[in-house]
Amino acid sequence: MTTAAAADAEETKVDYKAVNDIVLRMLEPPGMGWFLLLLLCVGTAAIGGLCWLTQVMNGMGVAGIAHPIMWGVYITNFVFWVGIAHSGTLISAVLYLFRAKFRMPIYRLAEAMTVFAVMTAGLFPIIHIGRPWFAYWLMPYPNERALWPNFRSPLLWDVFAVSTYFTVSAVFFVVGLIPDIAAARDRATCKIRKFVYTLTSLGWTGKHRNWKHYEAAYLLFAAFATPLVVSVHSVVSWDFAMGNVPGWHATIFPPYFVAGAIFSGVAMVITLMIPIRKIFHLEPLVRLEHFEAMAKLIMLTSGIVTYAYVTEFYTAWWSNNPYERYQFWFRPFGEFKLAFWGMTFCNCIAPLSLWYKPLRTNITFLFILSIVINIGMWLERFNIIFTSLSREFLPAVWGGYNFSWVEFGITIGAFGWFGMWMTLFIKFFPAVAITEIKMIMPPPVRDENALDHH
Amino acid sequence: MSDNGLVQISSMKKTGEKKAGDMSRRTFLKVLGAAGAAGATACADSSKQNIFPNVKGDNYQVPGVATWFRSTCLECSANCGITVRNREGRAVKVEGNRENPVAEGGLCGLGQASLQALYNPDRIREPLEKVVDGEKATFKPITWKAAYKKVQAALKKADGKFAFLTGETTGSLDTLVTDFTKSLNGTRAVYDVLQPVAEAKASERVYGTYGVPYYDFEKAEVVLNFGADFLETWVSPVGNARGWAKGRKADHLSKVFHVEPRLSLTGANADKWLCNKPGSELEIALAVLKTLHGWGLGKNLSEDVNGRIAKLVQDVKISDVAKSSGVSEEKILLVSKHLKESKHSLVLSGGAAGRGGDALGLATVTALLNLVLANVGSTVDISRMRKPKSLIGDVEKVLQSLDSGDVELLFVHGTNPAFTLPSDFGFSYALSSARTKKVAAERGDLPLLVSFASELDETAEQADIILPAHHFLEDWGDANPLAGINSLVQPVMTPVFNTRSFGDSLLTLAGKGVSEAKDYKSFVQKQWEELHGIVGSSLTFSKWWAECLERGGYFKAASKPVKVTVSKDAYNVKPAKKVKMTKGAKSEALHVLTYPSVKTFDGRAANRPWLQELPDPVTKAVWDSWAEIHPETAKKYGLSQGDGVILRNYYGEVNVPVYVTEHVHPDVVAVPLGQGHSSYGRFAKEVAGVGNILSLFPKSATSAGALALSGVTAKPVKSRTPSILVRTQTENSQHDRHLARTKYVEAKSHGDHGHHGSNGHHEGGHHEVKQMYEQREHPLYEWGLNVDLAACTGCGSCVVACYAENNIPTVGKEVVYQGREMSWLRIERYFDQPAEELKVSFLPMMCQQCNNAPCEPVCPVYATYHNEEGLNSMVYNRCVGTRYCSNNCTYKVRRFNWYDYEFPEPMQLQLNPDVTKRMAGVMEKCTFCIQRIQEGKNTAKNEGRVVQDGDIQPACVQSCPTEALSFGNRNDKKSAVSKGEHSERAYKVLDHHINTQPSVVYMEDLRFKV
Amino acid sequence: MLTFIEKYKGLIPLFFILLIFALSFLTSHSEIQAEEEAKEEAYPEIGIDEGVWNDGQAALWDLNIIDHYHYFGPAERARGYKPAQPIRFSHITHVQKNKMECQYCHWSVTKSSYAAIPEVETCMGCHSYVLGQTDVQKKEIAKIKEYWDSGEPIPWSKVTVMPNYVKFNHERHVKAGTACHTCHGQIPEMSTVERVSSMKMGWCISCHRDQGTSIDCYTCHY
Amino acid sequence: MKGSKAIVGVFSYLDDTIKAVESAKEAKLDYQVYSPVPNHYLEHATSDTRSPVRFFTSLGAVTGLTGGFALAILCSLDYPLRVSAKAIASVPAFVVIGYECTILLGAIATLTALFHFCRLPDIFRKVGYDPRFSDDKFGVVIGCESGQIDEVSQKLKDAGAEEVSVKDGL
Repeated sequence: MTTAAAADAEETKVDYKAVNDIVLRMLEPPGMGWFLLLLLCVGTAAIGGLCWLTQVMNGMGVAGIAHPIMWGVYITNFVFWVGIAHSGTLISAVLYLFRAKFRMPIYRLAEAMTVFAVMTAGLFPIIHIGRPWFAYWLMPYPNERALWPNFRSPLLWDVFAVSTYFTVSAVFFVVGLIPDIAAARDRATCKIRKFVYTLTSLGWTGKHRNWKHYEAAYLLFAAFATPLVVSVHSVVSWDFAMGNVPGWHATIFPPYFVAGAIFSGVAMVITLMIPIRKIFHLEPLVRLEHFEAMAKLIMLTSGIVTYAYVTEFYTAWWSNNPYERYQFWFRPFGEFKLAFWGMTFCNCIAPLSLWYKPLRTNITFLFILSIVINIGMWLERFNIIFTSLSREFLPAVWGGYNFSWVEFGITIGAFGWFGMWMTLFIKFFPAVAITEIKMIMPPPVRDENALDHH
Repeated sequence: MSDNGLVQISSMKKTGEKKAGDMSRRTFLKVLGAAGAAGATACADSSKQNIFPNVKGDNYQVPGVATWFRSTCLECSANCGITVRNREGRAVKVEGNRENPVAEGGLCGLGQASLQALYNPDRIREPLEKVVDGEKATFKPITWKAAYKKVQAALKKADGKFAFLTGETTGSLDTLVTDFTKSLNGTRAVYDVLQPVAEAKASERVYGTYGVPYYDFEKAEVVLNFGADFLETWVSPVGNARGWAKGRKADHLSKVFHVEPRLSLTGANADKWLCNKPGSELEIALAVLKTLHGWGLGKNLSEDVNGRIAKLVQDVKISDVAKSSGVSEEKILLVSKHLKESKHSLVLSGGAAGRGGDALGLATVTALLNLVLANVGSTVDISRMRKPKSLIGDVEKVLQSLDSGDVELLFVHGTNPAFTLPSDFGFSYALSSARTKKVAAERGDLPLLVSFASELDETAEQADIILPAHHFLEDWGDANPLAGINSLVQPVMTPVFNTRSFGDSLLTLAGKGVSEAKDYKSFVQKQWEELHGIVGSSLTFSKWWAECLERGGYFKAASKPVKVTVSKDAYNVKPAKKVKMTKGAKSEALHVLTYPSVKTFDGRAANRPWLQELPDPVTKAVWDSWAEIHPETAKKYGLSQGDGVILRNYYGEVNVPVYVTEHVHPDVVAVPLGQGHSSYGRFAKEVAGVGNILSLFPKSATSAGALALSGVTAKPVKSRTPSILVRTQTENSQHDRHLARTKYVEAKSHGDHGHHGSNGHHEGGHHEVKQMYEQREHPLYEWGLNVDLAACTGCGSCVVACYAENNIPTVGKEVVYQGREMSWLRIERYFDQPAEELKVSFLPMMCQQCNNAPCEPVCPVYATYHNEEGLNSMVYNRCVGTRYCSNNCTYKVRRFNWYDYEFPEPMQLQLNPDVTKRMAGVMEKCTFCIQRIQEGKNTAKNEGRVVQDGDIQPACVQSCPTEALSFGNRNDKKSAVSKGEHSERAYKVLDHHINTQPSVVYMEDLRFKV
Repeated sequence: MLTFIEKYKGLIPLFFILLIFALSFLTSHSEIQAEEEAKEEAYPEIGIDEGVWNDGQAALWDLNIIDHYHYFGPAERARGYKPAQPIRFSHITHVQKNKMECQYCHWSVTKSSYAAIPEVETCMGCHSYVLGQTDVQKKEIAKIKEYWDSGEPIPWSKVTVMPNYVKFNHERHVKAGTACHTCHGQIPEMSTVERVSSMKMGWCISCHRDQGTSIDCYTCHY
Repeated sequence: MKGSKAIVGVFSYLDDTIKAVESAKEAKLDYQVYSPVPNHYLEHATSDTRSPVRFFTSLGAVTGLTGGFALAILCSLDYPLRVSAKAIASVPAFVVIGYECTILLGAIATLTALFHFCRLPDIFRKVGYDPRFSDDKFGVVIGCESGQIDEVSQKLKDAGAEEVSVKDGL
């Protein structure tokens, strides 16, 4: 889109009613395209499910992981999806606290992405473990074995962090949705829809006292979600940093992971937002300036991530630790060098293009770049997990890795699973925050100066 | 068998013979369920269970308590003593017998894997008869009675046209077979590829007595070895290794010079491996002899001998030898110098390198060297000889008779000529020709070949009737491998299948013609009654017999001095580089060298999954055969790792994967013996893709009358299909990480043991590191393991012991290729210097039971934690399988159950009921054999004391042929491990870098600096 | 409907709790199978679970809900498992009436981790002469003779089925003075042996804690 | 809401709405504003106190913090198993648990408080609510007795209500 077109969008006058019109139009009965998309997503998810079934029936052996690379695609996917989740919370909570107005039109989608990405991420530790039917042993509950989980394990921290993250972001998401569902309820003509929205909006009517509590609570949620988002990816990074594997054991991991998560998450938001904006004609609400703001966020986080990569190499060299040194020699020049250079290109070099404004404001370019970044971030996790594990302390047990079709199927299935929720969500609930957009709009007044008396 | 008279030795030290055979087969199988001892079935819940108590009581068997039986291993002709653990009527573990002097308690992998022959799913379960139905010949079960009747009929008709082909036999069985053959006017031949016939014959020439002397490795300060794989399969590998290790640990540090065109395990353990041109061993030996003789050694010998030796070596030019052998003049002189300066030395020849065309010549010069060095009587004991009977000439004679129709009935037991005889000998051809002749003589319905094999090997497949013999663990018998060693074989459990003792079968077939004995057991007893008379024991025979059973035999070294008489043949030695190949020899082709390995021996071990899965000590390959090719040669023939190579000569061709290594002479392609079975059970057949290397060998034998294993030539051609050699370790270098450390010892001359120079990496080795956390207190016991790298040969016996003790499944080639072998204990092998100054390090790596274990805090469910006794505990049933522990394990010793592994029936009977069989999805690792620790503590508690040093031995420690491993309580300052810990050689792997505080202490390897 | 739910929504959790209790009550009493036994021999005064450690319960919070494992797993692993035996051997007759010692039959209990079930030979030691008075007794004793003659072992049903990864050592417990009934209940009071304790890990642990004995995992799991 | 009747005024403009609220406040009448969006001015006009949700939040957060640490420490002490020479109750490791529990319980407490103070779910009591109030209209509902209907209606009309209707109050 050119700048002229952007200006056009700017000029389009949008009032309260128009917001409802534009957003709730998205909930109109779906066409064939939507059903095909849903079928595609459900189908892919089902393939993933079947692959998992195969794995449960036969044992973990059907996956490609093997001694010494005990963590593989599943944990890569876990970190990847948790990372995706992060930008949602960042956009909805952190930017809320910073009063960044550009968040308003995109935050609902970003937050839905968060919840669904955590739902996807949360599956992977269970898919990954050898005896998934005992996954509940990680929960501290009184049991007939008189045993408790080990609170010193980073994996248990993960259980707490991810479940807290899921709960809090789901609450934040749902609370934000309530007034919008009420709006949808009031517009709904279909009886079933009306009934469902009546229930799910919990009878929200926008009473002035409720708004007072609502705003107070919303601020508090945002205040909780902000440290949470930082802690969750830090905890995820500690899964690695707490290990003694050369290439894992680094203090830089938490900030590096958080930045990486935001980086990939923003890219994912762009990937999702561009087609949705196009399909549902949201241009008046989601404007070019919003994309540009996100592009700038990518520039920032890409810089942080690049810095972290360089620091890792520097630390390895400076530490004079032979294992670390070998590891960081191995990454760019060893067996998995393609992954390393792919990562470097996608995460460090490609985003540099955004310094050039015409590219930064080109929607097509942004869409392509966001996908490149997503690939790059997946490769980053691959690098951290696989490459480090393949070259550890004892040369006798250095090993390699082979993908298996089961892992591939489950990875694809995760995208299907995530896509399925997204597809369902955009047709059933307002995917753009009606209330919040209205909040940044000037309220309708009879007398422009009347409000100033108060 | 109605009377299996099991005699046990147990912790209660009961002796005597059990009266009635009260364990019927049914009860043995069902008694497994007794008191839930079926323990070893699965980790998973099995809900409804039944208990099957014995029908009749058994005074010696308490459910849940193991009984130990002593016996003798008959897997190879070394005949080490064994002790077999029996639980609820089934043999579950074979260990060495400390009281038997052959191996003094050590046991090799093959001996331990004898259980897998016993429980082999492909064993012949009942007598079989071949039924020819048109083109197809199948085996049909037949009753014992009918089978005997048929064979007896054939025996009656055979009338002297009878031959008996056996493996090496000693003791009563040898007597019985000889008597049996004699009674029928038949011929008897013995065939065993591995027998050191050349050495035995050379002894006859030089020392005057036929046989392989007993070599005392402990005493020898310098060992010059021409290719004898004395740490692997040669003569008595476990005994040799034990002696060698004692010499290594002693303060004179025996130095080993190994001359062989390839790096064998023995070569890898030598201080200096001299890579010679194939077939040049004799020249080198002569050069050394010349040097030593020139220096005036051997002056005490008679003038005649001296003169003849001088004559023998007069034409030898050391510089020429150096040129043609590839071993430099300085090295020859260096070796000679060390030999001269040592008080006791030892010169050996044998193995594959010693089985070229001039084997007898080499063995003779070797013997002369020993004579010149005055080793006879000190390190070479000619009063205790092993006398191999396996002469290829005898076998050829039998084959000729078969061919000509002079043999109409052939009995085969304990040998597999269809596989271990090169096809050029025409075993199958002779059989079919005999068969044709028999049909012509209208005796075609009578069996021609009667096999007593207990497994369907290549020879048994050609048999007309198979009378499956008991496995030696089910049978009575004895062995007399060398003078003074009379060891007993006794059944350690009721037979698994419907088989019969070989001796019983022979006695039944012979009727009363051979012996009065009613069965083989009484036959053996009769033989021992004679021995009893000779021994002159004060006990009555039955008491003495019981005592011998408890001890495992009667051992008394005969120490008669034997006079050395050198025959004139001894000086008739001419170097001949190659085996005479009757046809198609081409000079440009490579020398083929084939050698027995600890994994397969001559092929008899190919049906043992433990050994197939045991990584070859040097190449680390599993479930395969391979061709060792030098990089230059590989380049010349366009071969690389991952290719298959077809070795082709006139006699046949073999397709094997390529293993490119610098550690082989460029003129040589070395292939291990024993793979490529077309029969012999599922495990052997799994490696059927590669050919039997012996098919390249011609009929012509070595000068000693044994089969040649070296010197044949073949042309390598790259195979069209790639062939991946699965190896458990692909990285050869330590990358300067100082994992397996070596201390170099410089000894200047005799008496001066020199100063010990280490390679000097002691960072954090001894000084206490400041700890962030308060260290764990271990109030009573702190278990520790010491590994003396100076004694470790890397043979893998401990690995097999671990598989056997801990119910570790073997997973097969495919799964190992994926990196999913289950071995709890691996031996890391590093090549660190360039080939010229090669240092091979072996580093046994098991769970280090770290005090600061990185695996423990990362487990979210406490499936692994640190217990009060210093153990890094692993609780299988708590494990959910996050595998974080394995990632975090510095030593990568944790194994994950990727699948549920099945033990094919009846192999599940071997499972140790004291160890949980793990299910899919859980992690497992070395536990220091916690079941043994618990048992030891239990016994100690019953006796009201604490556990003492030596009470508990994990399986690996117990089995180690060289006693390189020791286990005990570090809190006990007097224990062996505590003492070892304070040795100046002690260090802990990687501890200086990551402060894991392992409980396993290694002691630096000791090497003589050449 | 909605108003109804609206009104009583607070009661929903209560309903589920009640449901679980009702289920536990119903199923625990559905396994009554001992009409014949009741006819033959009445239970004496003391209950079969008298003296059982912690009443056979795993832990304090174990309000028979978690412990009744058989809602989620096999009945063989739960209290009250009482399988039918091939021979209706009665401990009441043997131990209570005829005052036999436990170790007369379960002889290996002080020698091994396993408490042996007696050989058929042991049964025949008496039952060659003792042939029974009532018809039922005669019938059952005749069965032993049949097994003896055929040389077949008696396929007793295992009452205390433990997973294979649990290594329990009878010898150590008996030598430490643990009474049989601590785990097995008042066997002399049982005509058909029944599992009276949960034998869950928490149950073992609670006693080990009480006695100050090892609660190291390696004590039982390896 | 006090009173048997409820008078509903529908407004298009925010300033009108505020006027209506102020007149209701003046008359000491019980009122209820429905708005599609929270608004600072409206809030200022209607509210007197700050929302008490924050007290619940801090209560939840403190409970979470102590509970998280207590859970981790007590569970570790209940079955003490040493891992890698680390202390049984190794507080640094438990910071994560305490931290996450703080947030979890804080958020849940906030949600509970929100539902409590907003009387949610509140599906069936919507006196005077009009679907347009979630769209672009503002609504002011004033509770009164039957006698005051006209007076109150007039007040709303004066403030600028586009529509005024009378509903039965609760």
